This record gives sequence, structure tokens and C-alpha cells, in this order.
Amino acid sequence: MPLTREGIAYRVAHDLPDGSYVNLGVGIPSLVTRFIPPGRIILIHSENGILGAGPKAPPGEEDPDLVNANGDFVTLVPGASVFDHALSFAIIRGGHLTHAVLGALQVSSRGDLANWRVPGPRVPGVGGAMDIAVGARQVWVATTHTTDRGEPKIVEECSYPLTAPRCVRRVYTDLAVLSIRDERLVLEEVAPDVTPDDVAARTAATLTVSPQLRVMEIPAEIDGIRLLAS
Amino acid sequence: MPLTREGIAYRVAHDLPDGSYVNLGVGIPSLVTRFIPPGRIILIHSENGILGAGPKAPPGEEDPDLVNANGDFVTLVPGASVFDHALSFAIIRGGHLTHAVLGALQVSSRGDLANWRVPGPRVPGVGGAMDIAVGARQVWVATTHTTDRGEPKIVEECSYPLTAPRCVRRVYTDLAVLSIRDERLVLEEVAPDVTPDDVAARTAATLTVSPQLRVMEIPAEIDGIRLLAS
Amino acid sequence: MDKVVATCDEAVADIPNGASIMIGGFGPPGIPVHLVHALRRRKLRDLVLIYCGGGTDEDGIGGLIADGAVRKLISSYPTHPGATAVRERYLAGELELEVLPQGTFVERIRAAGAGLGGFYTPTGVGTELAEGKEVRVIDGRAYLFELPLRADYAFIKAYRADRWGNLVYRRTMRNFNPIMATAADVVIAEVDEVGPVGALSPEEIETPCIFVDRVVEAPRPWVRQRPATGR
Amino acid sequence: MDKVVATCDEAVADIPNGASIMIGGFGPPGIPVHLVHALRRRKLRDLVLIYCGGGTDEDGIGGLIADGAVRKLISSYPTHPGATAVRERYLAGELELEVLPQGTFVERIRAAGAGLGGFYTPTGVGTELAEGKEVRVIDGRAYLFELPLRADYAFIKAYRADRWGNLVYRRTMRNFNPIMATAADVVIAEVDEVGPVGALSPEEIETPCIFVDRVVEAPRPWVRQRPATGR
Repeated sequence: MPLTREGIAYRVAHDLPDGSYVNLGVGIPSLVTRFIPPGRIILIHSENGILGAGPKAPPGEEDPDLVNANGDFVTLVPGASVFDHALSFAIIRGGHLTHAVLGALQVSSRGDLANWRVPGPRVPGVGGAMDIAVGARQVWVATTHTTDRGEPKIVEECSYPLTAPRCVRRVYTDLAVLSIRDERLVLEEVAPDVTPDDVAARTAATLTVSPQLRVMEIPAEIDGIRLLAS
Repeated sequence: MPLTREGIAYRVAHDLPDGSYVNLGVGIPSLVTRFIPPGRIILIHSENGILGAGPKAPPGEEDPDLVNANGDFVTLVPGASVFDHALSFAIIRGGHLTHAVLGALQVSSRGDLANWRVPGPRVPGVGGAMDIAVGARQVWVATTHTTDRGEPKIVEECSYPLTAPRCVRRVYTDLAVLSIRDERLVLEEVAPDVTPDDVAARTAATLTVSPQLRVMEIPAEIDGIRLLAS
Repeated sequence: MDKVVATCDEAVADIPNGASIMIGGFGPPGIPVHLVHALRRRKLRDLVLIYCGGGTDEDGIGGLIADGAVRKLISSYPTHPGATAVRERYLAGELELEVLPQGTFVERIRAAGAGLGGFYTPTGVGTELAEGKEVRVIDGRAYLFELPLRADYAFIKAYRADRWGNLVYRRTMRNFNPIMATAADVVIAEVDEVGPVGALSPEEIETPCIFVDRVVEAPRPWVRQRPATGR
Repeated sequence: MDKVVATCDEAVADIPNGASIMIGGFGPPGIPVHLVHALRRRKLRDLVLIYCGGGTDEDGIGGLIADGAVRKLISSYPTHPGATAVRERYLAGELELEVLPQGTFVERIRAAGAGLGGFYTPTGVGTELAEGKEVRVIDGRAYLFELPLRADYAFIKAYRADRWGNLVYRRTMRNFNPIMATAADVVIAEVDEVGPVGALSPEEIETPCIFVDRVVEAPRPWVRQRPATGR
């Protein structure tokens, strides 16, 4: 059974070690904070100048001067700090974030990432994506394995404009966890009842199956949130 | 009559306009603050991270965390701010200081400044001198006209290692005020009873006498401090 | 040293056609909306805006662009919700757009304010935003050369100020504001509260007054409802 | 996230011979003297120190140099009063010395912390400190190319901290400390007071905890005499 979007976020959250400093992209990555295992302290960085961003503010309690990089009115955890964009991108580019979890349009088997624009006559807008992709110590992608139209997102060569070459270390999808080691794409885990062949059929790149291939241990739901698709 | 060291500082102080942001070097420049005319607000920058440095702290009231770049325990004026060295040198190099008043070993007729070391087997130490010389909008030198041994400090070419080429706009000495315009050394003012020939005799560079040459208006003393040498 | 100006209209009165103007803010936090609206009332032409986003109707930056006042926008993320004027003008070929990675955008501004001639960043190497840029390998890694970016004017939003222009921000208002304050010929700060000189502690001042030329009080309504001492 | 270490000796226990170590401070303010004295007790060899001054007997840096523990000093102003050990060792040919303009010194450290590959500064052009350095003319002005400068360890002095290593400074303690905190593999902060997480406001934190690896409380006697709330 494939994972839901929340299931992907849950699986990512369990791999972030205690004491991590993490930047989260929009979409599935932004769900990761809901599933941090109890007892782990993980500080969320937001590129507009927060270390220690907390959950969204309850309705009516928004602080007009406090948003995250997605424009959500958020809160601050105890121990949080705020700073300007120069320091925020020194944190990003300087290798101070332990992890970034990003969405993707495409990921290549060598770890090239495309997640900022699709080709064509559109307004370009890159934001902090390129800095984060080159700067975080580990870049993980959290995404559905294919597009809404069933096209593979994991490909031999990205056809979309690159965010950064050779930056992705792991890919978490609804079907699998993959790692990129020495420019090879390795299947590390499959979702329950999903086979390596299922994953390969939905992947447009050569896949090496890890000798230690595991089946994900993931509950069907947690606190009423479904993690596995029915 | 030549000026005392305090007289040189007095003369400089009267040329700093209201609203100036000024970095002062050691020696004669550090005396300038005593003579700011009443009503003018001039903020003193210190390269170790102060804008708005005040007078030295009274004995017994020193704050161990508050020194200026000379290592003196100073005070802060109301409206002062403190910051790190990166911002402090952004202020310096970025052209934000309106004036720097510096000491000199030698100044050339084209405005080259030598004020950081004498040649020979010594430990080199430059501090902020080079940044200030290239960064302040106007660099003024305040110095005795000659060395203790009577050697001219204003020369055709500096023989000492340069701090920065072509950076000095004005030179205030015990004998004269000179400006450097289009790489020419111009005598603008002489001290009372000092003639252009007196100045030229103590200057090792070609001197152009300004058609508007003035005699300095300076009291013999102020508040018991002698400004003119007896 | 007193830099207080009575109104936003007065603060922007001398800006000519063709001026380059930095505007702080990210979100809504830290956007000097009153200055932007005053600028819009000037009905200028050929402006170059340096602003991280694309502007919306609410912040007035979208309106400036819709008015046709802007020749060029130097930006990082002009594609957020509400940035309709940018899209229409750009796709119609009526707006020049230079898009930079956000870290490069702010670092170029910082370089200008700090008197540097340029810098090398790893961001953008191997992407289409590297086109036309010098690549240099330093210690085995490839970097792009980037030039400083400065402007004729900067519009800054701060929370509290004193009459000399020392500035304090709260929460995520800082974003580009303290950096842009270093990199323009004329820096105009819109603030919620102006206090007397000495009201701000030396440590809490984020933008020292040396960077600020004009201060105008334009409080947002909600600020009036907060206790004066609290952040 | 709890980074508190019991003693300065424990905080420096893993530093090997030959390590490069940044030390904050300018004056006396902001020098982490207790860490320096603990380092001296380690009796290491071949250290590379990155420190703006030359060190004195009081701050312990002069003692480290006099001990022969230091192979090289990267500095800006090692010629202040009291810097006798530097002078003796340097003139005896026993200490390598790299002297940088102070703005270049701090900017090289910032570049390392910010992930930049280098930068161009106008400072030093046409002087003997430009020897061997690349000169580039940008927009009509000459600049020197400077590389980033990082270290294995940084010793930082702050006033207050929380247990995660968020740091606050007072008066002129900041100097190089917040910048060096960004540019070393292991950052050790000596502070006057450690409080609980949440004790510092988000705006007053000058060094976010992401930069800090170890925190050790080593209060100076005078700090105990001040009211706890005042700066």
C-alpha cells in the first residue's frame, strides 16, 4: 500500500536525528513537523529569518510580524531566534543546516534536483531553493513517486531546469525510500505490499536494489491521520 | 606661532560639520572630541563596534566590557549603538563614515598616506588603518608638520610603507592647513605669524599657495588649554 | 541629526523618474507599505525596483507595477500568490525582470553596503541562472561571480526608531531591511513609533543611525493596541 | 540540544596538536580567557591561532605563544602594548605571522561562515600587504581577491547563554565573536551566565544556537555584582 502525503512526511520525520537543524520546503515537507517522534528536539529554520519556527498560530492569534517563508503566520518555540536575510542565508549556504527536506518536480539518478520552475513562457521565481540545495549538509526530497498524470519524477536526466546538480542524498516517496550513493540510485525501502518491480516500473532511471532492502514499518494511521493509502 | 597638539585638534574640530560620523585615530586625532563647537552633534565611530563613543569613563566607573579601538575604557552617548566587527568594517569600507581623522608618519603631495609601520625588522601590525583610509568619504590627517627630529612629514613620495595611495584630502598641522586637490598640494591656511615660506621650508614637496590663503583664527587658549605654542 | 520627516509624501518627494529603489519586506512583515503608497501617488516612470517578491495590491508594489511606473524589477520570488501585475506586465513584454537566488540577492546588496567589489557564491552553478556569469573553481569547488547591488533609494520598515534613525525590528520584520539600509544613497525608514534619542539600548539597535537619512512615523493600527514596552 | 559542558578543561579536552583555533575578543572585552588558560594547560604544539591581537600575559594568549605552543598566528594588530611574546618569538624566527587589515581579517572569516568562495576588497591595494594577491578592476576601481578563512575550533566569549547555546553579548564584547562562531567546525562558548531555554528573547539573540557546539559557564567576578536583569 502506498503512503499518503502524511505518510511520506511521517517516514521522513523518523529519520531526522535529535538535535537536527532543518529547513522544510512547501508541500509534503511542510508536514514533517507533525510527526517528529516525542523526545527529539529538532529546530526548524525558515529562510526569512527564523531558527525555531513553531506550529501555525491559532486563528485570531496571528502575529502580523511573524510569518515563515511560505507566508504562513507561525509561532516561535522557546529558544527560537530571529535574524536578517544575510545571516539566514549564511546559515543556509555556509553548511550549518544539518538537513533540508524539499519537494521536487524531478530528481535525477545522480542527485540532480529540479524543483523551481517548469519550462515555458512563465514568470521565473527561484526564492531560496538554489541556496538551500547547495548549502544544507544533507538534502532529502519528499515527493510523490510520480506526477498527477503518472509520469515518473525520478529520471535519468532532468528535463526541467535544474535547481542544483548532484545535491540530493535521499528520496522519500509514497512507494519507497531511495538513496543516491556515488551517483547511483539505490532502493533502500519499499512501502508495505509494494515490490521492487512496482517501484522500478514507476521510475525512469536505473535502480539498484540494496542487499539490505527493507519493508517500511509504518502504522496505517496515527492520531486519526491516515499514513497508508486505502 | 605654531599650534599645540590641542590647537591642531581644535582646528580640525571646527571643520567637522554638524551631523558628521567620524572615526578618529590615535594621538592628536583622539583629542578632536574635546573641541567640537557647542550645538554640533558629531557621532564618533570606533572600529571595534561603537557608533556614538563618548568620553573616557571616570576612574572607578570603567565598564570592563566597553573599550574603544585604542583600548581606552570609554562611555556611550545617548543614541549610541554597539555591533560586531563585520558591521563595523562594512560601515568603514562601505563609505558610510563622513570623515576619518588620522595620524601620519608621512603624507605625499598626491595624498598617499603612510601611517602603519616603519621599515625594518619589526612585528607588522596594521589594524583598521588601511580599511579606514580607503573607506571614509573624507580622510583628513592631523599631525605635527615635521618629526621630532625636524624631518618633513609631507613629502613628494612616501618612503615608508603605504597605508593607502591617494586617499588624503586635507592635512592639519601645527603650521598650516593644506588640501590635496587633483593631486596637487595646496596651502590653504597658515598659523598666526607663520609665513608660506616657513611652511615651504618644512615641507619636502612642491606647495601651491591658494589665492585665498588665510591666517587661522584660533584663540591662544581655551578653558585653560593652550592652543598656540608660546 | 534629527531625521524625522512629517509624512510619507514628504519623505519620497524628491525621487526622480528613473530612480532605483530598494524595498524591504518579506511576507507582509517588514514591507514599508505607506512609503510605497506615497511613491505610487508620485506617478513616476521608469523606476527600477529591487524587491524580493512580486508585489500585491495590498502592499502597493503590485499597484506600482500595474501603473506602468516600473521599468525593471530585480527580484528573487516574484511568483507568489497575488503577484498578478508582475505576471501580466512581464508576459506582455512591458517589464524587465532579473531573478536571483534569494541568498545571492541579499548578499549582492550586502556587498554594496560593505564596500566590496563582488564575491563568489556556490549557489546557481550548473543552472540556467548561471548563464553569462563567470565561473571560478576555488579549492576544488565551482562558484559564480556576483557583483554588488546598490540603489538610489531604500525604503525600510522598522518597529521602533529614535529621532536620529536608530532602528529596532520585531519578529520577522528584519528580513532585507537592515541590509538594504546599508546599500542606498538615501535611506528612508517607515516606523511604527519614534521615540527620543536614548530610548533604545545600544545592544538592541539593529540598524545604527549612520545608515538612515529620513524617518517617518506611520504606525500600523495594531501596534497602538499593544503595551508600549513589549515586543 | 543541551550543549552545556561542566568545565573549560573538559570543553577543550579533544583539541589535537596542530589544530587551528579562532579566538574572539578585542580589548579585553570578549576574550574567552578561561578557555585560553585551559588550552594552555593542554601543552599542545603546532597550533595555528586566528586572533586579532597579539596576546598578553593576562589573557593567556601571550602565554600560549611564549610556551611555544603556536606555530602560526593570523592576526591584524599583534603590536599592541603587552604583546611581548609575539615580538620575541617572531623576531627569533620561531613564529610565523600573517597580518591582515582588520576589515579583511573579519570579512574572510565571515565569508567562510557564509559559504562564499572569496571576495574582492579595496583595502590594501597599492600596499605591501597586496603582494602576491590578485588585483581586479571592477567598475573602474581596483580590488584585492581574498579567500575565506575558517578553523577547526573557535573560542567565543558571550555574556548570557541558554543551554542550547543561544548567545547574547553586552557592549563591545561582540567584536569578532558572532562572526567567528560561524566559521569553525567546533565552536566553544565561554559565558558569564547560562539560563534555561526560553530565557532570551528571539530578537536579542545575536548568535543563534545553530552555530554553537559547547557552552561553559565561567563567570567573571564583576558580573556577579550586577543586577541579573540589567545589561
